[in-house]
Formats: sequence, structure tokens, C-alpha cells
Amino acid sequence: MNARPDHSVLADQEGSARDDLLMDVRNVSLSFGGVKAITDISFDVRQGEIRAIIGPNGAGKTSMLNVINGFYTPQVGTITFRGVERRSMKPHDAVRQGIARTFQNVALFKGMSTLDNIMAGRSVLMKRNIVWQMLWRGPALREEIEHREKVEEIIDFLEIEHIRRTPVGKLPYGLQKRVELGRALAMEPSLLLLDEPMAGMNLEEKEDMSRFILDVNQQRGTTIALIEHDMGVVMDLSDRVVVLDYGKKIADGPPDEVKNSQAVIDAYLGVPH
Amino acid sequence: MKMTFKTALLSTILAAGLAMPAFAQEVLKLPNMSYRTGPFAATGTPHMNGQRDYMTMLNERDGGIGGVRVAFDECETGYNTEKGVECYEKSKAEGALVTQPWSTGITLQVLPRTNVDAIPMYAPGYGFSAMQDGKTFKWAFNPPTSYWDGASMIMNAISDGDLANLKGKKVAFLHLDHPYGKEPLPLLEKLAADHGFELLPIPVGLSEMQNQSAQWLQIRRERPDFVVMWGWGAMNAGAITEAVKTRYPMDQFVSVWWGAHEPDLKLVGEEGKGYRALSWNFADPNAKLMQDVKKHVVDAGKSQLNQGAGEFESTPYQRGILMSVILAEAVKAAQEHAGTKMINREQLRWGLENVKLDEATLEELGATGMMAPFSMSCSNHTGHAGAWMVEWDGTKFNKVSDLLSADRAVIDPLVEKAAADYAAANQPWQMNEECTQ
Amino acid sequence: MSYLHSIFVAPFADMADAPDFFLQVVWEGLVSGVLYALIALGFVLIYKSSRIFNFAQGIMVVFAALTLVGLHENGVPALLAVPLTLLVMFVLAVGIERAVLRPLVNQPDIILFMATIGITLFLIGLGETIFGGANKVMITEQLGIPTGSWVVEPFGGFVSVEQKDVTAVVGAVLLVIALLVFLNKSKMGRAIRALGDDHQAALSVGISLSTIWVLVWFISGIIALATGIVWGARAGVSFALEVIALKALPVLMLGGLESVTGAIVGGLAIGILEKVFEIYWGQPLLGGNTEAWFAYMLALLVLLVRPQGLFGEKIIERV
Amino acid sequence: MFYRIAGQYKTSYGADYALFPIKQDAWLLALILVFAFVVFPLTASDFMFRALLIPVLIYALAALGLNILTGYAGQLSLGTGAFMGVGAYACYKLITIFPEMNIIGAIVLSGFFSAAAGVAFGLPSLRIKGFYLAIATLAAQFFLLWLFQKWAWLYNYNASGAIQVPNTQLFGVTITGAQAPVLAQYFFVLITVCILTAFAINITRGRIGRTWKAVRDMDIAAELVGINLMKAKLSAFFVSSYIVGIAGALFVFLWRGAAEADLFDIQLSFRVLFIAIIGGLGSILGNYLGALLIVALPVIIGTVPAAVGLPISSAMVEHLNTMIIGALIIGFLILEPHGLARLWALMREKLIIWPFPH
Repeated sequence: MNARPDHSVLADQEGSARDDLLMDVRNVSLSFGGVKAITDISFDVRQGEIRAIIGPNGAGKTSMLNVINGFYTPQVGTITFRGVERRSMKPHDAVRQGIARTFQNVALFKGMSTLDNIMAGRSVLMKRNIVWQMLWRGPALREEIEHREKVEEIIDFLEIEHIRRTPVGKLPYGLQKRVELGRALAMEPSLLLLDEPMAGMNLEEKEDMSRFILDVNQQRGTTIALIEHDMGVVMDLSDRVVVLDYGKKIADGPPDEVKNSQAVIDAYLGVPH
Repeated sequence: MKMTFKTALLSTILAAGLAMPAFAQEVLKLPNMSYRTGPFAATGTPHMNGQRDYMTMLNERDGGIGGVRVAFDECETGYNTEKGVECYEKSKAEGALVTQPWSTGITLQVLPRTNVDAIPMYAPGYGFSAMQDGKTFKWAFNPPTSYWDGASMIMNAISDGDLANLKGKKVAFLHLDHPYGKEPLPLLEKLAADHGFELLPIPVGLSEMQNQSAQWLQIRRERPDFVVMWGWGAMNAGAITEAVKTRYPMDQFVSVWWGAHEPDLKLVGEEGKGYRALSWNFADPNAKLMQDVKKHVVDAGKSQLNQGAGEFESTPYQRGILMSVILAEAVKAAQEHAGTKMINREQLRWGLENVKLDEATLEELGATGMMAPFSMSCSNHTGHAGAWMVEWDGTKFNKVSDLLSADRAVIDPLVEKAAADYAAANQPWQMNEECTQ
Repeated sequence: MSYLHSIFVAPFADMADAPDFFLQVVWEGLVSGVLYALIALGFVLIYKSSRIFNFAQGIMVVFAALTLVGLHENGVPALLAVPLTLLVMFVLAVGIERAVLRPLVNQPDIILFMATIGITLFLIGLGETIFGGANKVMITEQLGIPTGSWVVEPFGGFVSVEQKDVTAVVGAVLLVIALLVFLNKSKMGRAIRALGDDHQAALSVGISLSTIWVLVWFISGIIALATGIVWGARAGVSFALEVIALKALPVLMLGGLESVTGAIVGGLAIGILEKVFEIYWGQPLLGGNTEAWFAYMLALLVLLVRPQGLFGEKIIERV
Repeated sequence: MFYRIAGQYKTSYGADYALFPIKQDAWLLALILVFAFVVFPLTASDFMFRALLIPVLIYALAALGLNILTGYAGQLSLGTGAFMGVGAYACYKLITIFPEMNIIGAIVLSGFFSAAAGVAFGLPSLRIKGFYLAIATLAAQFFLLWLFQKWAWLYNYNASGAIQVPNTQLFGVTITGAQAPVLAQYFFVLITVCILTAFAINITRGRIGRTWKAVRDMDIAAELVGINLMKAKLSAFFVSSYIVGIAGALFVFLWRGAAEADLFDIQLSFRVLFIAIIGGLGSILGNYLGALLIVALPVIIGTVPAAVGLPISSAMVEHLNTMIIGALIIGFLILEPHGLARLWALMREKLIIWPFPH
């Protein structure tokens, strides 16, 4: 059950040869009309680990996630995911490849219930065509029930049974974040991208969320890449950390090592370059 | 509050539904469809005022027709065919003796239904020209003259009586892009083919009626020898002002009767001098008929007309009066024939087929000179009264021609074919087999 | 081959053959363009300051013109009827702000858009209830607008120019200048412009949001009245104007929702292009009446290339 | 008391997917269907059918089509009238080119023509959003209307430019044209509308419905959970325009009997939009409530004041009708943006706990 790899070995910068490699980001640069958001960043994500991306505001973390799941197309660089190299793809293709994510500002479907939001996460996995859907018989109904069972498992797992039928627009922020995690999980991703999963939460909620993230990683074996501001959480949760500043990578390695890196300390304290 | 609203709504719907089968009272139900609102109200309203006022006058002066009061209810359509069908169904359910659809579009919608429902349809001066054929259109009437008659008379007039004079000329046909405006096209096309003149149809969409600059630029470029207009509502005023602006010679600009509408010409006044329209009626405010209407209705404050704008003296208002005159004469004929005052639909149909509005009757009504005499029969549902050219002299319309008549030899075969086509497309179609004329 | 000829060669040959006529066509197009631009301007002002896409702008034109004519019909002298109509438009602005905008503040854009469709319908019904549904004639002469026409005779032909059209163009230009001065020089005007960028910043100027909204709707009402007089003088006053007023929408698509320049350039361009297309391509090749859709199709094509319109700012999507 | 849900437990997800998880809803529907299929046919007059019941059903169907696009998929359309026209003209051409064709076949096929038109004009939705798209649909409205007027082949070169519905039969009963008994037409419309409504309910509650709603609520997020925006939007345009097209065919063939191009003008588009808004965007039931209100309102305005002794002219009825609909739209958007359907839902919730306050 425990899929965590052994982390005693130091992160290998040129680790592309490793066979547990899930994703490899190589020399990615991204700019918007001349403004550089990301400059020549490379890092990798290994099967089964929790990888954190940190950095001060405006460091290019969210842009990085947007590149990974295809929302932005980098001008330079490649991303190798499960052995397939690419520059760009449509976001919905990224989902098909097994990349799911949550958002910094909750991006739920506000008019839909919790159940429907999470079911929407399974859209990709559902196949029955419109004719069967219309009739709501046989295959379509069977498929719906089959997926509903999976979704109910997630609902149980995230302890949100009581809000199953509530439109998510009416839920408190903390619960919305949880529903969003549920929706991402429903996609059965092999890589889960979490953009500040604990932003705006109180301590108790953060503890809950940390528990869910660890459980997802351990019980379901899902590889996770997350952005988080709360350094305590990052250091506790993650196996390896990559640090960005002004769109450049300034450190990469296990939490302890990164924590003590001079470049990281400077960046967080605001030492001018 | 929300609850009460809903409850109120439901109960009214139920009430409206249950109250529908109204009981027949001792009145003659001769309702009208009207449009006192929307872009066609300008020309519609005076006609409808006239229709209403004559019926009111009969009620006031004679206690109705043959002693039975006339119930002249109006149903607003806004010239919208959809509303028209609704109005038709409503009046049918209320036991109306006749339906007056007041738009060629609504006429076409209702025509097949009247044939099944056995309700006389009375479309004075409008509707489907082929309705002339009473054998095919047993229930439909369009006296005193049809659009094809009108088109034929206009062409005769502008060619000085000989269509050969038009050879090589160009005639623009400025028309409302609507069934009404397209109605004379088959006849005009045939005349153009037979007599070697060029016909240039220029449609005016409903949204362009008030801004016809594109159409008049086309007229300026094409330089037609004549512009024949089939317009209605706001379109007429728009065309007349544009014609003045384009400097199109007014004496080459001729309209069907609906364009004989004083307020449109008053917009341009002197500059409209020479503009002609074919009209089957001629306004005569001093006729005894009009004086009776004035005395019993207008002066009694029972009319809706706009006295400030000189509506009483206007051609359309008086045309409206005559429309009701014909209908009332049909009712009278039916009452006498059936020997009962409370006639039914079939009896009214008989009455319409036997309208004889000869000089003597017109005299008796006090309407001499207001329209040409005519009569209908079971095979002739139009009557083919003639019409006059009226010309604008800057302040009013004057009769400038003798009574014109249409070229039956051209029209009748077209009517026959159109009627046969119509019956074929609407199989099974009920013909009037009894009519042997 | 002959078909290609009639599309690509014949129309231009026609233009060259009768340049006076071509000028007339362009002038006619320009005058309609002024109307489109004015209505679009009303839209842009409201959109800039409140993010509301005011579908009712067109019907405000009709409503203002009807009020003016209606007041005159009831014996109010023309020159007094104008300020009274402005008063009515002010009351309308206050009414809309109180009854519609305020309760709907912070609702999704599309809800507000539909609410303005509701306003449109309400105003049509109200106008017809008060003034009747029949067409009316604009009180052009009573307002002192010249009604004659000038004839210019270039290239051996003639171009007929209505004086009231010239008045309309001149009036529109003055109105736009006055508006630009107001927006750029006055405190209120700057607040309105700031509002388009940032609500907080505008509020910090010390003017309440509802004051600004009433003001903006009132200015749109003034523009509506001006448009109504201009157009009413040309084509009469009736609710059929509503459909013509809808043409301002493709103008906005073309010009961008927030650009005053876009509204003016877009309006004039559509006015001229649709007229030229109708005369030289639509009537000979397509059976005419192409003005009914030309503006919309043109705007649609432009949008496919530039989704933000010709003058709009590029939208960068974020998550 | 009547709406007690206590004691109704579901033992499987399948049961949870029954159309009406609560028994009383099923009873209510059964009652409505009994009225529609038995009580009305036995009691209503021709006028009731032609002026109220048939138009309500057809308008509700058109609004249902629009609601799928606007209420479910969030793409505002102002071109419904023109798409109804495509359905109507397609049906007319099919029937006149293949006179032996069954009317059901013609109507089913005609929907595909409007669906194709819908997809063609929906393509810009991939690049254009919100108001801009709404205006793009106006292009469809005006262009198609123009086409209906200018393309004489569409109306078989009829001199008046109108299409006239021929008498056609189904199982020996005349179903369209002037000869058709109103009861047969009513049943035909009722059954068509019921079937399409059932399909619409199924589609909207399943995968495709969720995809649409996701696009409506947040299109970027929808794309990032793997929804293909192009497929989602175009399928919404397809299904919506299909239903709208069928509504158009019914509109002309089973109700109006004849049509000219202007019938499908922008006013029709607006009327359908108002029904959808007042009924409730994103609701199936709302379309029926909205259609009932819009169709019945003029009747009420015409009869109620007269009943209390304040007769008003027919023109005034129209004016007031327009004004009240405008006010209703604003009122609903302010007080209850989800329209009549939500009002009913609130009532139902009250009924569930009634007579106990909590």
C-alpha cells in the first residue's frame, strides 16, 4: 500500500535516467508580450512523491502549473510526462493523460451541487453517447451508477456526505476547497497539481487538508505537486521542494536542504539581486 | 405574496377557460381585427375608426341592422399574423358571424380554416386576389376590388389606356416585403412579359419602412419611368418623403389605394403635388352618409377618431365607413332572404354573395359618388367595382380620372389558375359545388 | 467568369461611372452611421461606468423622441418641451438606478443584460400606453432645424444634401466634443472614466456610485434625445425604430465595448459600408435588403479574427 | 402532510436516479398528465386548444431548447426565432418534395437542419463569449430571416412568399392543415413535447448535462477538468437547435397552418427568451410555467379588468401586456433569478415541512 519511495538518496539533478520518473520539465521559458514569467526552468517529479513548488509572490509558481497542464504554451522547453515529450497540449488532453489540478481561487462550478461537481470530474472517464443518455436506460444508467459509486467513495473519503446536494456556491470556503480536491481526485489522476490547497484556511481546516493530501498520496498512490505558502505545511508534507524566484529556479532538493539554502533565505527575506 | 400571485394566476386561467362558451345574446356579432398599435397603426387606425363608427351609427340611428344591435368588438393584432390567428379563434369561439382579418398575411393564415369552420371571411380591398373565384373560395370575400384589379387599373392609367405605350419602359414596383406587398407581383410580371416593359420589384423590409434610403438610391440609379407603390403603415410616409428628397418626379409616382392617405402627404405638402393614388373610394364629408355619422357618432362623442388632424374628412376614414357599409348591406340582404333578424354564418355568406350596391342603393344610403356601384354573386366574390385616380394638389386629393376598370381578360385566367393551385395544395378542399354561374 | 466579373469588377466600374451617385450613397451611409454611432456611444458610456450592456439604449431613443413629440402635441411649446423631456429622461435615469440597478448590483453581467432587455420591453409598453402606438412626426421645424436641401453638382451630376441631415451631423459632432470635454475635464467626468478601470479608485474621489450611475444614465438619456430628434426628423418617430437601433450592437462588436473612438468609427464605418454594399452588391446580386444583416455578419467576421473588436483591449485569461 | 418525505429511503443509487425520488412528485406529475391527456381533451373548447394549450406546449418546447443553450450551457442566444424558422421551412420542403413522407419523419428530420444551422452559428462561440456571442446570434437571426424572404425555393416560389401547410394524415387521421381536427393536433403536439422533454431531462441530468453546466459556471475550469469546450458548446448548440427546430416545425404545421418569413422575426426570439427567463433558466419545468404565463397574460389582462367593470381597449391590452412582461422580467431577475421554477421549488419545500414549521 505504501508507495512512497525511499528519499534518503539526495535528489539527482540529472535524474532523467531514473525509472520512477513521472514527469520531467526541461528548460521551460514562458513570457507574456515580452514580460518573462518563467525563465529556463527544469525539474522532475517522481512516481509517488509529494513535490512542492514554493517561492515568493510573483515567482511564477502558478504559471508553472498552467504550463504543466497545458493552459499556457511555453515558448521554449519541453515537458516529458510518462515518457511522452511535448511542448504544448490542450488542457482537456492533459486530463486524459492523467494530470488533474485544483486552483488558487476555487474554480468550482458554483451553480452545481457537490455531487455534480465531483461527477463532472469524471466526465472524461464516461463514454456513453448522447443517444443512450437521452434514453437513460441500459448502458447509460449503468455507467452513471458505476461512476456514482466511485464518487461516493471520494465523498466519504473527504467527509463531505452532508453537503452532497448543496450547491457549492453556498458552501464556506474551506469546504469548497475540499470539494475541489474531490473533483480533482475523481479524475483518477496519476499526477495531482494543487495550487495553494490551504490558502485562507484556519488551523483546523489546514490540518484536515494536510491529512487528506497525505492520505491521497499514501492510500491512492497519487503523485502530487503542490504550491503552498505555509512553509510549515510544505516542509511537513513534501518529499522534495523546488524553489522559484522571479521566474527562475533557485533551489531544488529535500525540505531540510532547501530550508538552509542561502539563495532561498535571501529570496524570502527580499535581498536585492 | 409569491403564493397568492400564483394562485391568482391559476384561477384566472381557469376562469378564462371556463367562461369561454359565452351564450348567444340578441346581437349580431361582427367583430374586427384591428391594429391601433405598432408600425402599421398610422394607416390602420383611421380605417378601423371608420368601420367602427358606421356600425355605431347604425346602432344609434336605427337600433342596429333590422332592429338587432351590432356588436363590433375589436381584437388587436398589431399586424402580427400570430395574434391574428389567436383573434380568429377567439371570435370563432364567441360566435362571430364573420371574420375580418385586416392583413393579407392573416388572411392567408385564416383562409383555409374559414373554409373548414364555415365562417365568412370579409377582406374589403385586400387579401388574396384569387378569392374572387367564389366557387373555390366559398367563404371568402374581397369586395369591392382586388389587388390584381388595382394593379391592372394602375397600369392602364399610367400607360394612358394602352399598355403597348409602356414598351421598353421601366416600372419600379416598390412594395412592402410581406404577403400583402407581393400579392400583385404575378399579375405585374405577366403584364411586363406580355407588353415588353421592364418590371423592377423593390422590396421594403418591415424594419426599413421608415428609412428607405437604399431603395430610393436604387430608384435614382435605375431611373424608372414609373414607381408603383404597394405600401402600408409607416412605409408610405417614408416613401413619399424619400421621393421628394430624391427629386423623383411626383407625377410618375402612383400608389394603390392605401397610399391615398392625407397625413402622409401633409408631411411634404406642396412638394407632393402630382402624386397619384388609385382609390376605390372618394372622400365626401358632405355626403348624407357622412353627415349622419357626424351627427350620431362623432358629435355625440362616441368616436375614437382624431378630430384635430382632420381625420373625419380623410380618405381612409371614409373608406373604413364604406367597408362597414358593404358588410351591413350583406347582413340586410341576408336578413331579408332568411326571414330572420338573427342570421347565422351560412345566411351571412348568402348575404355577401348577394350584395347589390347599385346607384339607387348608394343614393339611398347617402353615399353617391363615394364609391362605384358593384354587386357580387356566388362565383364573383370581389364585385370588381372600379376605382378612380386621385391626385394630391398640395392640400388635398382630387379625382383626376373617370372610373377605371381592370382588364378582366388578363386577370380572370390568372385567378382561375391561382385558385386551382390553391385548392390542389390544400387537398382535400371544399369547393362550392352548388354555384353554377 | 461573368459571376466573378459582377462581383469584383462591375460594382467598381459603376462607382467610377457615376461618381456623384457614389458620393450620394456614401453621404446617405454616413448619416445612418451617425445614428449608429450615437446609440453606440450611449452604450459605451454605460458599459464603461457600470459594466452593464444596456440593451435598452435603442428604445431610450424612441422613448425620448416620443416624449418630446407627445409633449408638443399636448400644447407644450417646442423649446420648452426639450428641457421637459430632459427632465423625464432624468427621472427615468433615477428610476432605473433605484428600481433596477441598485437591487441587481454585483449580479452576473448576463443577468444585468437581461434586465435591460426587460427595461426595453417596459419602456415600449409604457411609451405606447401614454402616447399611443401610432407613428408620429418629429417637430423638426418647431425646433428650428432647417428642412430645406442643398444640391451640390460635382462631376456633372448632383448630390442632394438635406439640411436636417447636415444639422444632424454637426449636432452629433458638437455633442461628442461636449461629451469628451466633460469626461476629460470635469471631476464627475473623470470619476466616470475611473469607474471603468476601478470601482475603488472612483469611490475615493468622493462621489457615490449611485450618483455616478444616475448621471451616466442621464447622459445616455441626453444622447438618446439627440439621436431621437435627428432620426425622427429623418424617418418619423415610432417603435419600428427599435429594430434600427439594434444595429448599434454590431457597431459595438466592431468597435469594442469600451472605446468611445470605436463607437464613433465603428458606427460611421458600418453606416457607409452597409449602404455601399447594398447598392453595389446587395441589390444587383442578392436581391436587396442586405442592410438587414450586413452589419451583423461583418461584425461576426471581424470578431472571429479579433474577439475583442477592433478597438478593444486584448483579454488575457487567468485562472 | 401531503408532501411528507419522511420514511422514503433509497436503498440503491439506481433508485436515487429515479425521475422522482419523492413519491409525491410522481403523483403530481401523474395528475398533470391525467389532466393533459384526459381531462382537457374531454372538456376544453377549440379556442382553449388553439389559443392556450397548443401554443403553451409549443412555446414551452422552444423555450426548453433555448434553455438548454442558455440556462444549461450558459450561451445566450437571441436567434431562437430564426432557428425555429429553419425547422419550419425544412419540414415544409421535406413534405412538399416527398409528399408520401410520414409527417413524423419530416418533423424528426427537420430538427437536424436547424441543428446544423445552430452548430454553424455556434462555431463563433469557441472564440466569442458573453454579450459578444449574443450579438453574433443576432447575425443568425437577421441573416436567416433574410434568407427565408429571398430564397424563393424555400417557399416553392409562392407568389405571396408564404408557406401553406398541406393536409397530411397519420394513421388515417388528418394531422396537419386546415382539415385537421384540433384534438388530433393537440395530442400530436402533446406527445412530441412529452417525449422531447423526457429526453431533455435525461440529457441534462447525465454526463452531457454536467458538462454543459460546468461550461456555463466556469468555462476555464471546465476545460481544466478535461471537458472539451468545443464539443460541449457545439453539442449544446446542436441539441438546443434541434429541439428549437422541432418546435418551429410544430409551430407552423400543428398550430399556425401557414407562415411567412416575418413570423420568425426577432420578436419571436425575444418571446421565447422571456419565457425561459421568467420560467427559470436552468430548469425544465420552468419552461412550461413561463410559457403558460406569457401565453395567458394577455388573456388575463383582457378579461380581468372587464370582469370587474373596467373594460380596456384591445390596443391598451397589448400595451399593458408588453409593459407587464417587461416589469415581470426585471422583477424576476431581482427577486428570483431562477424564475417560476424556483418559486415552485420553494413552495414544494414549504409543503414538505407543512404543517410543521420546522
